[in-house]
Amino acid sequence: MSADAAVKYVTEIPEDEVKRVAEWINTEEYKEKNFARQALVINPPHACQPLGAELAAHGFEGTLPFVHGSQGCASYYRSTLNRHFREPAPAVSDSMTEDGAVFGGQNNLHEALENAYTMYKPKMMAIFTSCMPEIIGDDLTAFIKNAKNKECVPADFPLPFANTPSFNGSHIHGYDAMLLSILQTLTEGKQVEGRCTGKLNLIPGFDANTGNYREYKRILKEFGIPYTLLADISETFDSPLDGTYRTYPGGTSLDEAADSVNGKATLTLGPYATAKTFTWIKDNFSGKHVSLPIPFGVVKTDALLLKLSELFGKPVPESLKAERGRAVDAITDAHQYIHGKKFALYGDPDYLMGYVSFLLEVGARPYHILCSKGTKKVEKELQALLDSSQDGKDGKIYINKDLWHMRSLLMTDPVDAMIGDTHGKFAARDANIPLFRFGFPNFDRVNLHRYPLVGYQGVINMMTTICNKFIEVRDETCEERYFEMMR
Amino acid sequence: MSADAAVKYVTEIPEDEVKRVAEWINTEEYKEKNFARQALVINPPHACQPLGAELAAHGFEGTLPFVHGSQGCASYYRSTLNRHFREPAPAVSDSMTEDGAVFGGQNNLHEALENAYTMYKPKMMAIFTSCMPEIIGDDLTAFIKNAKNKECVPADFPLPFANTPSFNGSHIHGYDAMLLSILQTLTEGKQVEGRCTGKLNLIPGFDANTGNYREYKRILKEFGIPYTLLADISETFDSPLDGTYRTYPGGTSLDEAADSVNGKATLTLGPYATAKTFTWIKDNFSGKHVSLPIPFGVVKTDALLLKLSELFGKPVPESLKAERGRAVDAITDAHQYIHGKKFALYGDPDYLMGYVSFLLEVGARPYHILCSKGTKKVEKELQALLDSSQDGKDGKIYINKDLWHMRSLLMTDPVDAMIGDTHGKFAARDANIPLFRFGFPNFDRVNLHRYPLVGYQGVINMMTTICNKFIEVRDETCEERYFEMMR
Amino acid sequence: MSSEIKKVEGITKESTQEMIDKALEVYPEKAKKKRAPHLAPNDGVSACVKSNRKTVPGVMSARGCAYAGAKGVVWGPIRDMVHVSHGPVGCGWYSWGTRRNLMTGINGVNQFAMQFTSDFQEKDIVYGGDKKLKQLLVEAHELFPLAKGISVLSECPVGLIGDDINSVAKQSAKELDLPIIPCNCEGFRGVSQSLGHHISNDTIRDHIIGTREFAEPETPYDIALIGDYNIGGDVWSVKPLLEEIGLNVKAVWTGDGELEKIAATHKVKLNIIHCYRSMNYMCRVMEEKYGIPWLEFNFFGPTKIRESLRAIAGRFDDRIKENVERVIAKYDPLMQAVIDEYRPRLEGKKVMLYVGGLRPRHTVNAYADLGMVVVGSGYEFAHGDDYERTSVEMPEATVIYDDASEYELEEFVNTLRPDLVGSGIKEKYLFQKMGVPFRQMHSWDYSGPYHAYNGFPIFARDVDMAVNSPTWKLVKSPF
Amino acid sequence: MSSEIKKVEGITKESTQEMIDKALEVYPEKAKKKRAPHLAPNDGVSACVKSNRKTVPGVMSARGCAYAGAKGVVWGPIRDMVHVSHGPVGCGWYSWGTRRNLMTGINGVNQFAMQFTSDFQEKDIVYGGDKKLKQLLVEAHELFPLAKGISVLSECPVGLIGDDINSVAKQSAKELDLPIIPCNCEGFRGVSQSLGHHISNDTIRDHIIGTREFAEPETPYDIALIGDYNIGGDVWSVKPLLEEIGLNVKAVWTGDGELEKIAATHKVKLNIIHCYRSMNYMCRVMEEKYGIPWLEFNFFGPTKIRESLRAIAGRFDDRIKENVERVIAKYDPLMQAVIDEYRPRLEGKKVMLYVGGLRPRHTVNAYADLGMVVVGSGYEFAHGDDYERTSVEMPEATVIYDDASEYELEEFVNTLRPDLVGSGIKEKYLFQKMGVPFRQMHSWDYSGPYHAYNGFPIFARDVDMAVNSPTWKLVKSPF
Repeated sequence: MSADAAVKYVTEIPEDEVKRVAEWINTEEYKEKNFARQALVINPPHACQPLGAELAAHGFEGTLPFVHGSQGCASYYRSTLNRHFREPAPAVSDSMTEDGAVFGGQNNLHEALENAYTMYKPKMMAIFTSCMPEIIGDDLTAFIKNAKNKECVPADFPLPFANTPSFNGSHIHGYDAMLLSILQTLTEGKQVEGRCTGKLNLIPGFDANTGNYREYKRILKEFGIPYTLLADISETFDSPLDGTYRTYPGGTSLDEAADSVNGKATLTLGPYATAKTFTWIKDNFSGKHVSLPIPFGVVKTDALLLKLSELFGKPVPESLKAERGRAVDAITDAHQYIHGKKFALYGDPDYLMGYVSFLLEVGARPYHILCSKGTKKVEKELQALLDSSQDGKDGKIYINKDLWHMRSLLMTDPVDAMIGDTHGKFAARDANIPLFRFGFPNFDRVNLHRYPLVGYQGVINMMTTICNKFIEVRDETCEERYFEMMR
Repeated sequence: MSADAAVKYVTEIPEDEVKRVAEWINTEEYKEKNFARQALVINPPHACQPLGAELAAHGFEGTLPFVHGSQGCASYYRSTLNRHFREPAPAVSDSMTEDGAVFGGQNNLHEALENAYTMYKPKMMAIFTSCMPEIIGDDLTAFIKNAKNKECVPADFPLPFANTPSFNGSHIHGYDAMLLSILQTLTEGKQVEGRCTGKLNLIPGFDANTGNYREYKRILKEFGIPYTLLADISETFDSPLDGTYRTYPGGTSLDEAADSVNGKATLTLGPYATAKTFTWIKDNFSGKHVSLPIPFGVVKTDALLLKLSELFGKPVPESLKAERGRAVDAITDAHQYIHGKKFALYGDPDYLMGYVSFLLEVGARPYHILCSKGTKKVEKELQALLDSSQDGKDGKIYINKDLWHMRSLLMTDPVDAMIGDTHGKFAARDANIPLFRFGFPNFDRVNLHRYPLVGYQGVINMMTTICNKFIEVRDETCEERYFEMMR
Repeated sequence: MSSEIKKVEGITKESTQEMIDKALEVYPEKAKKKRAPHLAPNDGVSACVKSNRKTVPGVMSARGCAYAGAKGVVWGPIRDMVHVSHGPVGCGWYSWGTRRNLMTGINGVNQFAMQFTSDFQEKDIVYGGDKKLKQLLVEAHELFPLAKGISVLSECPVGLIGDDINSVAKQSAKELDLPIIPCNCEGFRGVSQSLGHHISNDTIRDHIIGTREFAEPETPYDIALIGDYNIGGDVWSVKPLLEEIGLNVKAVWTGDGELEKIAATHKVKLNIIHCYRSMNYMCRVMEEKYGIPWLEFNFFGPTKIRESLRAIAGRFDDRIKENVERVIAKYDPLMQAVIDEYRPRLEGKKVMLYVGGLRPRHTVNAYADLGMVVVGSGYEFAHGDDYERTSVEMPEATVIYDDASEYELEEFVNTLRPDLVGSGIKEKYLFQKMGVPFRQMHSWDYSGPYHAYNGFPIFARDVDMAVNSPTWKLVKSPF
Repeated sequence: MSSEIKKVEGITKESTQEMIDKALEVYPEKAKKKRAPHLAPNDGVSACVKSNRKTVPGVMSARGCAYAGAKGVVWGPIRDMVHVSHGPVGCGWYSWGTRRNLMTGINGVNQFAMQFTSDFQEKDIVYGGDKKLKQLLVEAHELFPLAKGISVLSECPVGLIGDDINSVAKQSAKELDLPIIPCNCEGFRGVSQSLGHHISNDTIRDHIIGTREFAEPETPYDIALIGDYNIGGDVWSVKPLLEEIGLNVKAVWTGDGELEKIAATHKVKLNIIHCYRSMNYMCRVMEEKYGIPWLEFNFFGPTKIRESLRAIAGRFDDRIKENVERVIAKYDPLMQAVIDEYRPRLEGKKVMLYVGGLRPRHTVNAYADLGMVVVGSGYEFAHGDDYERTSVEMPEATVIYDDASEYELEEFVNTLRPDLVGSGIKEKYLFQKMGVPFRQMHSWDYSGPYHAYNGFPIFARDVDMAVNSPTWKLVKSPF
C-alpha cells in the first residue's frame, strides 16, 4: 500500500455479502477449495515438539524442564499446561536473544543452568530446544560437557537433553525425544547382569489426563504387580491445595527410573508417542518389551489385562473382572443412546485409535477421522480398525488435515457429535453438535483431566458423558409434547 | 353430568385463553393461590414407605424383599428401582386381593412365604406392608409365628417384618423401619458379653447412589478400619453383566450383620433416614454410637474422617489427606463458575443438608430449599446451616411443600440451577435452568448412581458436574462475539 | 401369513411341554397345580392357557393392580383433565410420567401430565378423606381453570375405610360446574390391571359418554380410535394415516385424548380398536347403546397394517377403499426398503415376548416382517379372548404363558435362548445380565412410535439395535 | 488520591529492602548483581527500578517474546484480517484464542480469530519459506475473500534462515490487490513482548496509517481509542461511554479493530491511549507526522474514570465538558452502590500485582476505590517511563519489581501475605496452592469487562469473589 495513491475510503462489507460468504463456506464447493490447500494450514490441533518434551520432563521427580531457546517459547509451553491442568508448571529457559544467532547459545545455557540449579534446587534438569538453537545448530552435547567442566552444575547432576525442533513432528515427538534422553541419561551404566527388579515399566506416552495415570496405578495395584511409571505426571499436575506450594510435587523417582533398565518387562501404551523410546528400550532394557494400544474401551483394556497376566504369571484379579462386568453393564444400559450415532474425531494417533476402538464396540460410527499430524502407518492402523466392524464401513480417514478441513466435513456431511479438544469448539458450534473434550488441551471445562478414559472406568466415563449429553440435547431441544420423565 | 340436559357441544379453549393462563401461572398472584393450598398435593417428590423398605432389604445377602399387600404395589416399587439403577430388583408380594379385606392376609402371607422360599432360595425374606394390611390391621407378629409353626419356612429362617404404612412419612421412614427390624431379627440373642468385633458398623441410610457405598468402603479401606455396612446395596444394584443372572448379587453378610451388635462403634450417616434404627441401636448395640450428617462437601467429610480417626485411634491416612487437598484444589480451580449462583434444592432431609453444606462452602447460594416431607427439626437444622454463612442469608426453607410450589418459586424468584431428582425436570424446563440429578430417583440419565457424591471424590464430582454445565450453558447460549476458546 | 400355522425348527409340542414341566418342578405342590394351567404349548386354535386368575402369592409376578390399569392406561392419557390419585402419595408417584402416553399442550395449563394426590395421612385414614377430597377439588379447579374435568382415582385405603367419593364427586361437580369423575379402582380389586380397565370403561359409560356432541356436522367417515395410548407418539403416527385414507378421527381413547371428544364418541360411525383388552368393554357398550359397530385392527408392521387398512376400508365406500389402496401403494416400497435394510441382519432371529394385553400377539407379525420368529409369548393380564386371538398368530407348539413368574421366564429363556426378549422394565435387566438382547415393549424403551407406517422403521431400527449391538460381544470375558 | 503519597502500615523502605535482599540471597553472585537493580522500594517520584533489560537466563521469568507482543497484542485483535503465524506450528497454536481479545463478526467469514500458519517443516527451513508464503497468501485470499488484509508475523526461523517476507508481501499485495503486511517480529528480537509492540507499531506506520480516509465528513469530536484490546469486552464498555460524552470513536487500536479504520486514524482530532506501553509509539508518530495530540487516560475504577473523563473533556468544547459532568453525575451513584456493597467486605485487604505493561499502575486506584491497598507491583515488560508513572500511584516504600522471577514473587508473597494476587496464568496456581486468592489480570480470568463504568461492578464482584470465596477456609486441613 502506498500513501500517495488516490484517496481510498474506509468501506463496510455489505450485509448481503457477509451472508453470502457465510453460506458459501458451508458448501461442497467451498469444501473442495478448502481441501485443495497446499500451503496454508488453518486451525491445526497439534502443537510443536518442545511442549511434549516439557510434559515428559514434568513426569520425573524433582525435575525442572529447561528450554534452550527463546524465553517466549517457555512461557507458551507453561501457560498451555497451566490452562489445561489448572496447575502450576514450573520451567525455565535460558532466554536466548539476538546475539545467540551470532554467538550460539552456550553462554545462555551455562548461565541458566547455574542459576536454575541454585534457585530451584532440582534433582534433574531436562533440556530441550526450541527453534532458534535448532536453526543455528547449537551442539548440545558439547555445551553440556562444558557446563559440567565449568561446574555450572555438579558433575553427576543429570542433564538429559533432546533436540525438539518445532518444524518437525508434533508435541508427541518431543515427548518421545525427551523421554528417550531422560531414560538414556538415568539408566546409563545401571544395567546389572542378572539383576531383575521384578517390576513392570509402564510407559503411558503423551497423555495429559492425570486420571489415566492413577487408573494404571490402581489396576497394577489390584494385580499386585510392582511397577515404575515412565513418566508419572499424575502428582505433578494433580497436586493437593493445602497451603504449601511445592515446585516438584510428584514424578517418577529418579532411582527407580534408573533401575528400570533392569525391569522384568517394559510396556508402552502410547506406541505412536514413544516410538523412538521404545525402539531404544528394546535394544537396551532387560526383560520383555511389549507395545499395546492405549486401553480405551473394553477390548483394549482386556488386552492390557491379559498381557499383564501373561507377563507376570498372575491371574486377572476378581476385582477387575467385576469391574469389567460393571463396565459392560454400563455400556449395555446406555447403548441405545449412542447406537448408530456418527462421530467426527481428531487428535493424536494413540488417542484416535482409542476413540475408534471404543466407539465401534458400543455401536457408534466413527465417521470423519482426522489426524493433523499422522503417517501412512497411522492411516493403515485406523483403517484396519474401521474394517473390523460394520459400523466402521463409512468412516473416512484424513491424515495431515486441520480443523478448517474438519469444519467443511461437518457442514457438508453432518455428524452427531465430535470428540477432540477445546480447539474444535468453533467448528462444533457452527455444526451445532456437542464436542467431547477427551483430548488435549482442555481450556474451557474444569477438572476433566481427573476422570480417566482408560480401563473399564474410562469406558464408563466416556459412555456416561456422551450418552447423557445426547439425552440432554434431546431434553433441551425437543418440543414440549416430547418432553418426558423417562429417557 | 346427566345425559338428559340440553345438548352440550365439544368446545376448544381459545388460544388467547391458553396463553393468558400460561402467563398467569408464572405470576406472584398465582404463587399466592398456589401456596394457599390445603388439601391438594401436586408433584411431591417423595414416595411412600414400602419403597424405602425394599431398598433396605436389598442391602442384605440373599434377601428377598417381600411385600405383604397388593401385588401392584410390589410392581411399582420394583420398577422404580429398575428405572433408577437400570438393574434388576427381584421382590415378591403375597398378592392380597379383595378377600383379604374380609379375611385378612394371613393365608396369602403363608402361601407366598412357602412359594418364594422354595423358588427363589433366599437366606432371608424381609417383609413389609403396603396400605391394605395396614388398614385392615393384620397382626404380622402372629402371622409370622404361625407361618413358622406351619413350616412355610424353617423355624430358624429370618423373617424380619416392618409396618410401613404409605399414609405416614415417606420412603426414608420405610427404610428406617425395615432396617430396624432386620437388625433386631438378625442380632437377637447375638450380643456376647465382652465380645468386640473391632469393627465399625456404618449406616448410610436411604441412599440410592451405589458410588457412595463404594466410596465409604474405599475410605475405610484406606484407614484400615474393618467395617460392616448396614445395609450394602452397592453390589446389588451395580452388579456385573457377564452372562449370568444372579438373584442376589450382593448385600451385607447376614452373619456379619448379626455380629454387628458386638461392634466397636456404630455410625449413622443418614440420621433422618435411620432415626428409629439409631435410637434402638443406642440402647442395644455394644460400642460407641455416633450420628453424623451425610458427608457432602469438604467440611462434612472432614468431620467423618476426624470421627473415624478418633473412634479407631488411627491417624487420617496420608492418601486421604492428599485427596482432601485435591478436592480443595478442584473446587478452588472451579469456584468462579459457581460463586454467587443461586440454587433451588429439594430432596430428602439428609441429602438436603448435604447440598446446603456443599454449596455454602463453594460460595454458592442455597436459595429455595424445599423438603416435601420434613419436620420442624429438619427446618431448624437447615436454618442453622444457612445461618452459618453469608451466602445462606437469603435462603428460604419450605417444609412440606411440593414441586408445584417450587415451580411458583422458580418463576417468581428465579435461580440459576436446581438440584433434585428427575421429577424436577418439568419445573426446571419451564424456568429454563439446569437440573442436577443428585437425588433419587433418576429416570432420565444413565449411570449417575455410579458416581459418588460423598467424600472428597463426591466434592469433585458435584463441582465438576455443576460448573461444567454452567460453562456449557454459556457456550451454548452466548452471542458469537462472546464465544471464546477459554473459560 | 396368519392364515397358515407356522412351525419353528426344534420346537414341538413335546419339547415345549418338557420345558414347561421343568419350569414347574420348583414349585410346591399347591402352587404347581395353580400354575400349570397357565402354561402350554400353542395349539394354534384356542386359548390353550387359563387366564385372568388370581396370581399365586409369592411367585414374583409382573402384574400391577386395578389402579395401575385405571390411572396408567385409561385415565392418565386424557390430557385435559386433572387426574387425582386419591389416597396415599405412592401410587400417584409411581405412575407419574412412567408410561410415556405423550400429550399435546402446555403442562399445568391445558395439559396435566402431573402427579395430583390427596396425600393421605394417618388422620385421613382415621377420619376419612371425603372432606379433604372436596377441598382439593376446589383447589384443583382454581389452580387449573382450563382443566375440562377431574378424575378421582381411588387407591386401596379409600375403599377400605368406607369413603364415599361418588357422592363427593357428584356434589362437587355441581358446585364447580365441572365434570368430576369418581373411579373406584382400588388396587386390591380384581387380579390385575385388567379390572382397572374395566372399571374405568364402566365409569366412562356412567359419567361421560353421551354428555357432549360434536359441534361440526356429522359425516359418514367419522370414526373413533380406541385403545391407542400414544406411547412414544403412536397416535401421532396412526391418526394422520387414518386421515390420509379419508376418515375423520373424532376422538382418541385415550392417548393424547380430550374429555369432551370422548364424551361425544357416541356420535361416530365406527369404532376401531387397537388394544382390545383394555377397551373392548366400551366398544360393546357403544354398540349396544348407540349401534356403533366396531372393528379390531393391528397397525404393527406392514403386513398387518395392510390387512387392517383393507378391513377398515371394508366398512366404508369406494372412496375410502381407493384411498387405502393408494396409501398402501405409497408406503409399501418405503416399508420394503426398511425390510431390505434390516431383514438380512435379523433373519431367523428368535424372539420371546411377555407384555401386557395386546402386543404379545399384535407384534408377532411385525417381527415376521423382519424375518424373525416369536418362539414364546404371554400376557400379564390377558383374558381367554386374548389367548384365542394369540394362538392363531403364534407358531405351532411355541410356549404360551399367562401371568408368568420371573422364575418361569428365566427358565424359558434359558432353554430357548432367544435373540431378543421383549418385555417390561422389571424383566429388562435380568435378561440383559444373561447377555440376552432386550427391548421394553410396554414403553418402546423410550423410543417410538411403533404403530403404523411411521412406526415400523423405528421398530425395525430398534430391534436391530438391540439384537445386533456390538456390546453383546463383550459380555463373555476373555478371562 | 494519587496526589498524595499513601503509606501502608508496617511497610517501610527498610522492611521492603530487607525483603528484597532476602529474595536475592538465593542467586549466584552474577545473577544477583543483574537482578538487584530490578527490585526496589517505591520512592514515590521516579522509576526506581531498572527495566527493559535482558532476562537473566534460568530464573523462570514470565516474559513472552516479540512475536507474542505482535500477534497477541497488536495484530491479533484486528478482526477483519487474516493473521498468519509464519513459521512452525507452535507459536500460532499457543496464541490461538488465549488472549480474550473479543471480536464482532462471523468466524471465518468477516472475523478471523483463528490459527493461520505456514506450519514450517524441515524442508522449509532448508529451502526457505518464501515460496510457501506466496502460495498461502493466495489460498488465504481465496478462502477468506472478505478479509481486508493479511498480516505475516514472522516466527524465529524466518529471520534466521534469511527469508525475505517483505518482498513476498509487497509482490503478493500487488497481485492480490490486498494489503499484506509483513511484520518482522521474530521471538528472539529484543528482551520481551515489548519489542513486538514496537515493531508492530512501526509496521502500522510503514504499511497502514494514511492509506485510507473516512468516507463521512470530519467533526471536531473525532477521536481514536488507542491501546484497548477488548479483553473480555473492554472496548464495548469504553466506546459507548466515549460516545455518551459526545465523541466519535473513529477507530479502535486494536481491540475488535478494523484495518481500514486504523488506516484512516490520521484523520482524527485526538488519540486517547489506555495501554501506553504497547502503543505510545504510534501516538508519537501520529503527533509528529499528522499533528494529532494524544492523551493518556485510565478507565479503571470510578475515581480514575472521573479524572480521565474530565481530562478528555479538557481537550474539547463545553458541550463535551457538560456531557462529561452529566455522565459522571449519572454513574457516580451507581458506582457508589457497588462500593457500598463490596467495600465493607474488602476494606484494608492487601493486593500484589504483577502483570504486563499497564495494569500494575492503572488498577491501583480501582482497588483503592474498594478500600484495598496495593502492596507490591511490577511489570513483565515495562520501560522506565512506565515505572515513572507507577511510582506516583503506589504507596510509599512498597516493593516494585521488574521482570520478576517466580522465586522472587514467591518470596514477596510469603513475606507480605497479600489477600489477593493479580497476575497471570503462570502464577495463578502457584499462589492458589499457597492458599492465596488470585485473579488473572491479563485475561480478567475469563470474566470482564473491567474497563469503564460497565466494567467496575464486574471487577468489584470478581475481586470480592476471589478474596472472600469460602473455599479458602478449607485450605487448612483439620488433620
